[in-house]
Amino acid sequence: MDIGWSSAEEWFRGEVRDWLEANKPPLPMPSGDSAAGVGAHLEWERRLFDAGWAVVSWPRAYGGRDASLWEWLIFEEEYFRAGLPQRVAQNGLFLLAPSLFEFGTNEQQDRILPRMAAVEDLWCQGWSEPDSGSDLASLKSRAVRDDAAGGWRLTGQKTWTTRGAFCTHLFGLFRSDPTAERHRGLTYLLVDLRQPGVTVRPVRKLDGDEGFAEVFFDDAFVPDTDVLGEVHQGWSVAMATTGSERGLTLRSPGRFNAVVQNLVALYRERPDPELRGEIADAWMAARAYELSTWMTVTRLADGACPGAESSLNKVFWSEMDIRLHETGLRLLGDGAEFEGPWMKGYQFALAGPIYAGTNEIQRNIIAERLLGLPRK
Amino acid sequence: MDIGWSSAEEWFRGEVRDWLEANKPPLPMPSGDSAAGVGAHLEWERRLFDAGWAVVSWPRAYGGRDASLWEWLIFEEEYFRAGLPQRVAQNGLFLLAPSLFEFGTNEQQDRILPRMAAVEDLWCQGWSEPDSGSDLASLKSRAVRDDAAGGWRLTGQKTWTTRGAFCTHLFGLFRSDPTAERHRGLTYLLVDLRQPGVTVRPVRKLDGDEGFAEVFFDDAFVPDTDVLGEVHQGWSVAMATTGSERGLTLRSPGRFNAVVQNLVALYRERPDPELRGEIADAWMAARAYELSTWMTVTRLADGACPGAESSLNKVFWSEMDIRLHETGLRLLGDGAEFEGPWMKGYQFALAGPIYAGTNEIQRNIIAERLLGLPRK
Amino acid sequence: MRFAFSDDQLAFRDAVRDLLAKMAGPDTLRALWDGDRGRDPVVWSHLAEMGVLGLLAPESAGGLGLDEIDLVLILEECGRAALAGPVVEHAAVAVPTLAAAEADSPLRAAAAGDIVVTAASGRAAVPFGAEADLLLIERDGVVQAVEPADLITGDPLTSVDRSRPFAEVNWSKAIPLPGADPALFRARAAAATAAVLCGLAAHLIETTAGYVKERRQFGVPIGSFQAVKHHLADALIALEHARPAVYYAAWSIATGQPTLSRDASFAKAYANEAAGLAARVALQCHGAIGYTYEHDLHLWLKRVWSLRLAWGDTPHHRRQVAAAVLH
Amino acid sequence: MRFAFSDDQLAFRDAVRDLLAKMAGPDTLRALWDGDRGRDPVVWSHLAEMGVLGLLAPESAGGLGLDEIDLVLILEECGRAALAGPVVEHAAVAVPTLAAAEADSPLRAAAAGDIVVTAASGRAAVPFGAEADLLLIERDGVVQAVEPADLITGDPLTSVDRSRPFAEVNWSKAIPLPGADPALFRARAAAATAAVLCGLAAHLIETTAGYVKERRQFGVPIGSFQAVKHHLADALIALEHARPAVYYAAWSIATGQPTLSRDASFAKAYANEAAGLAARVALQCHGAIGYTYEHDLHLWLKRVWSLRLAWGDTPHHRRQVAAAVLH
Repeated sequence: MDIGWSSAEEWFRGEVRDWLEANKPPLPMPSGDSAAGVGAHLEWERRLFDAGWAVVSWPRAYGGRDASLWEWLIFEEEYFRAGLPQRVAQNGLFLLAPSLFEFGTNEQQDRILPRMAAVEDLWCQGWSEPDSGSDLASLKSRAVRDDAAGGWRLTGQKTWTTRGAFCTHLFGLFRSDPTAERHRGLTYLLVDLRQPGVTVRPVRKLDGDEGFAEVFFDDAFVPDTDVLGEVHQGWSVAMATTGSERGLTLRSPGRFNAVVQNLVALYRERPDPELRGEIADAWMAARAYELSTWMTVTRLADGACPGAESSLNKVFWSEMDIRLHETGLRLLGDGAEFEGPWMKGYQFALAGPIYAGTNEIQRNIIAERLLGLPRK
Repeated sequence: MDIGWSSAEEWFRGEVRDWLEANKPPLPMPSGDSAAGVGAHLEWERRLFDAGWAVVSWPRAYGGRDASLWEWLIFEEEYFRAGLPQRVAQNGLFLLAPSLFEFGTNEQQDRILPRMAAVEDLWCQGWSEPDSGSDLASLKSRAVRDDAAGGWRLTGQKTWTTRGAFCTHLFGLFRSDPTAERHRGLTYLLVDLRQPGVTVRPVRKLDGDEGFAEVFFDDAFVPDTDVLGEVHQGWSVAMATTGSERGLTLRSPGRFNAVVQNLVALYRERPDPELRGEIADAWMAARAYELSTWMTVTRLADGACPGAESSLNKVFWSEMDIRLHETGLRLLGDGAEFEGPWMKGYQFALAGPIYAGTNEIQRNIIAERLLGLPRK
Repeated sequence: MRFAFSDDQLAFRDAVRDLLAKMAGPDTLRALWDGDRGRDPVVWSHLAEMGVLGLLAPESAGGLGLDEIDLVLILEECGRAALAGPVVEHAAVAVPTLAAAEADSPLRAAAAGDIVVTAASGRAAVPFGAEADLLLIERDGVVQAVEPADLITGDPLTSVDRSRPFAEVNWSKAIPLPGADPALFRARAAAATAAVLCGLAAHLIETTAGYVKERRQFGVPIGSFQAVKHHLADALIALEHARPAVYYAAWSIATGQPTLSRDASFAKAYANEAAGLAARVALQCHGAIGYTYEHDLHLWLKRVWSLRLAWGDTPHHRRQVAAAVLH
Repeated sequence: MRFAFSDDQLAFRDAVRDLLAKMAGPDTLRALWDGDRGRDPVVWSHLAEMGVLGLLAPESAGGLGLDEIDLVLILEECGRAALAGPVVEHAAVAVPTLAAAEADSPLRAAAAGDIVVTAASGRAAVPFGAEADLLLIERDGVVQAVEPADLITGDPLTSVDRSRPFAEVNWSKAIPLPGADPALFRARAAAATAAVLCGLAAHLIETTAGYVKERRQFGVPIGSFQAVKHHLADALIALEHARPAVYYAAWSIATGQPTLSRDASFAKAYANEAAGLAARVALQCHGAIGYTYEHDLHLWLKRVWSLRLAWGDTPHHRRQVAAAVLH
């Protein structure tokens, strides 16, 4: 056990902090989930890329810095401490990119990753369908072989596609073998949304922003070069990705530390002795999440794979996020209902126990895979 | 809506209060679940009977006062307000007696009820078996027809029989038709435990008192006159009884009001501003339970039958009871672990979510019967 | 002792339920969301006709001369329908306050629905202020009347529930209303809002139960999963233990009990928590489908979030109860 | 940056686990429950031989010269086995306190296991007081030494955990121990007790998971019911987020961080709640079978109830954390 940052890591932190302080856009930014706001985010994230901060843990060839996972944590910590918003590119960066690094061909990596990092392409996730939410393996959107054209023809519908209305590309699962059932016979495809066979309909989220979309496929085309992994083996490729979403990468401890930092500031503005204990709870929860992440990163650095343990984290952070925002709302008292960052953040937090596998599904996974309880 | 007590009811309350004040035994009494303590309880409950307070809502012929349900509530309120303990006779009074009133023959009522009220006979409940807890319908103890003797021969085992070690009689379900499955082919039998074919082994509860028993039947005999309701129809008779256990009768609001009264007194002794809110929570919970009981009693007085609504009450009071005791323990601070009424009461409260149908089963009932959710 | 409603009271409730089902559906509510008003005049005039707005006014002032026990079930229906508009403020707070203050002329107008009155306590942000003809505001222990001309113009505060438009008050021209008891004013409002919250919770539980029976995943209705069952059971347990508190508070106010402030605080605290839990459970059981603006669910959720804060949040009312219990 | 244990540390933990599994099973514990002692001398001498008791003492004093990071996993094992005896007080608190106070002679004796030392803070009730050779007690910011002869005789206090006998101290003859930092004294104890609580929680979760796989109702193992799965999942989530706090507190004390008091309070608060939840879940999932004195479950439950209060309950440590965060 050797807790603490090396001088190289501290130097890295200083570099991140200084650059962000000098370059960050006026805050708060407009919502990145709204048509009106997304442009400012794209611009900001391109500036991050230009300075080499978009994807610090990626190879330099793709715009990264070959940073360690620890340095990535430091970057995230500083990024959110500076009050900066979550990235509109995040679903590509955190969900697709790990699968591309693991399953992609060199050609795919070279072609896709730099444009993703530069936010030239913006990727959305195409898992859910109207009848396939928690039960992802029941999905029905089809990919039909087109040998003549050398690719696949897509029909069907994806839904709850985060920021789909603003994206250029979608990664998703499609049923390529109509005779196979459940998680067999699915293929992981990379789809260009800018083609005639694709219709994207923006859908407003709970908070009114156009952060969701329905994506309709009517004879859309995906060339063979945009199949990720083996044909019909999409499930195992996707599971690597959902592992990332549930666990470490999507929700860095820095996000919650920043919320706690804001809570403490709010408490100082509006001290309420009855809520002191909730401030302690907030700090402890975010700290527990951070320390638990440090243990996970140590294991990953030792070569372990993230497993069902990520379900423990996912339930914890998603319920913590709601509690942190509830404390913020309580501190605001009867003014909490008016538009502001805490009510906005609360609504965002309420999605946590639903997406990336509902918390009910996560608890099943914990009980079955970590404690060995019987599935049926 | 006409809330408030009539002058007759107030007079009744005064009479109860005065008599209890003048006649109550030294408090606190030793545990009625212990071999050492049960004697004092039997003596006290006989004194209650002699003065006509044992079973106020029963007919005068059986030792009662023909009191209304409202008067019964008043009696309970005053009984617990005086610091008096739960009755060792309660399982007979509150679980068997309602079934006897509904399903018993006149001969059975005349023979059994007065002795039960006078605590000459002490009744325990024989539902659970080692392999049949939540899943009561799976029970295996058998009743075999003995035409020559005019009755039934019992073999098998009952367990977690509350105060079984001190009881003279057991009421329970036995499988009378070996070819029938689940809740069919069961008969409700009234068993004299003082016979050679019965062995009672005391089992200590969580708190160390001998409040449980295992009851073994090896060719024990029950005459036909001690079958309650129709042969093989025991399930429906028993369900009427478990309805009572879950709902109104076993847990009168007076019990929890008394706990809150003790909490307020403890708070005054050891005020802790951080725990003021918990005192409010305790008062509100007990009050909600009381008001909800008043609504139920009004419905019953109007002729309604207690239904699945009793599951709402059961979950509420059992979880409230734990919270009330947790607040008491918190007020005691680091002295809470030492022997005393709050730690004893906490351990007792922990049984609440388990017995009389676990709270998991109750929540299933609420969802399925009150909200119409599908069983499978 | 009798803790139940009369057949007449239940029949009046059913009539209001039918009216609101017909006249005040989600489309009406969405139209208000898209505008800057918080009240549909057609629905409002029907309520006036039925006597709801003047229910608490004496018959001599053109009201029904009924009491808070008659009103509580109707307020629950307003919650069930997520009815927009100052029904609590007008019918449950302002009308009896004007009656107590013997302000005959505005009382008659309010009872008939000819003027709209709103109400608030302790804060400058007043719901429906900009569309009211009269504002009654309790501040520092005094109930005061404010004319619409005395509102601060400029950027209005935007509630998360966009069907509850707020206005800000300029206190300088407020006129004290003699004869209005400020504690009773607050208790009326808290208890009435609690009734609305119970109705919101009931709608959320019922519609979610309906949804999970239909929605299938893994080849079965998701309502067959024990986790979903237990979420909904917990919400129903909370609601069914909040309702008695709300009904009792109505009785306590109607009969002028000395404990009416405590009883109203208890009702509001319990209704707040029951509705808050129902909102959480409803969203979780709907999943992503409920997390959209297109689905009607959010209209109810946001009303809950707004009304939980109106007339005292849970910490406030918990403190009031603690003070009463530990006096 | 590395937040994990070394192979040596894990191997030491495994050795202690094996020892306790062999020597300190429920029968040994029940024997203590039936008597008036809180420590089995045979198990205790094995711990001394393995070096556990003097782990924190320098090698020059006959100890192992290891640190709190080495000790924390061993304390977790003591919790897993519900080991009776003042391991926290002796090995985690008294030994390093005596070392800091340069009390060489008792330090050597304690490190070797020749004397038994117990410890307490702020209260006159001292666990294992009657069977200790020396008592270290923090009171009013001073660590003081008390001889067993200075205990109050008479009716001892009876803990719900009968394997934790308490004695009462007569303060008049206490002697201040110079060189002992009272804040560090308390932090050591809180963090070490937190480790024991994590071990208790781990045992409760594991044995309950084992039980629900075997116990059948309705024709299936009860562990296949989603309600049971989710109870146990919640307990595991709490435990796996308490453990990092406990390990960090050990590191913080071992390396003398300025935040060590805050870190220890955080660890104790989280371990208290994780163990409390595990106890509730374990009992509920065992049902009536677990609600008996014959079943071993209650031995673990009552240890949890006792240790949740030892060295500061959750409200206390929450206040400490709030003070540190809002300083």
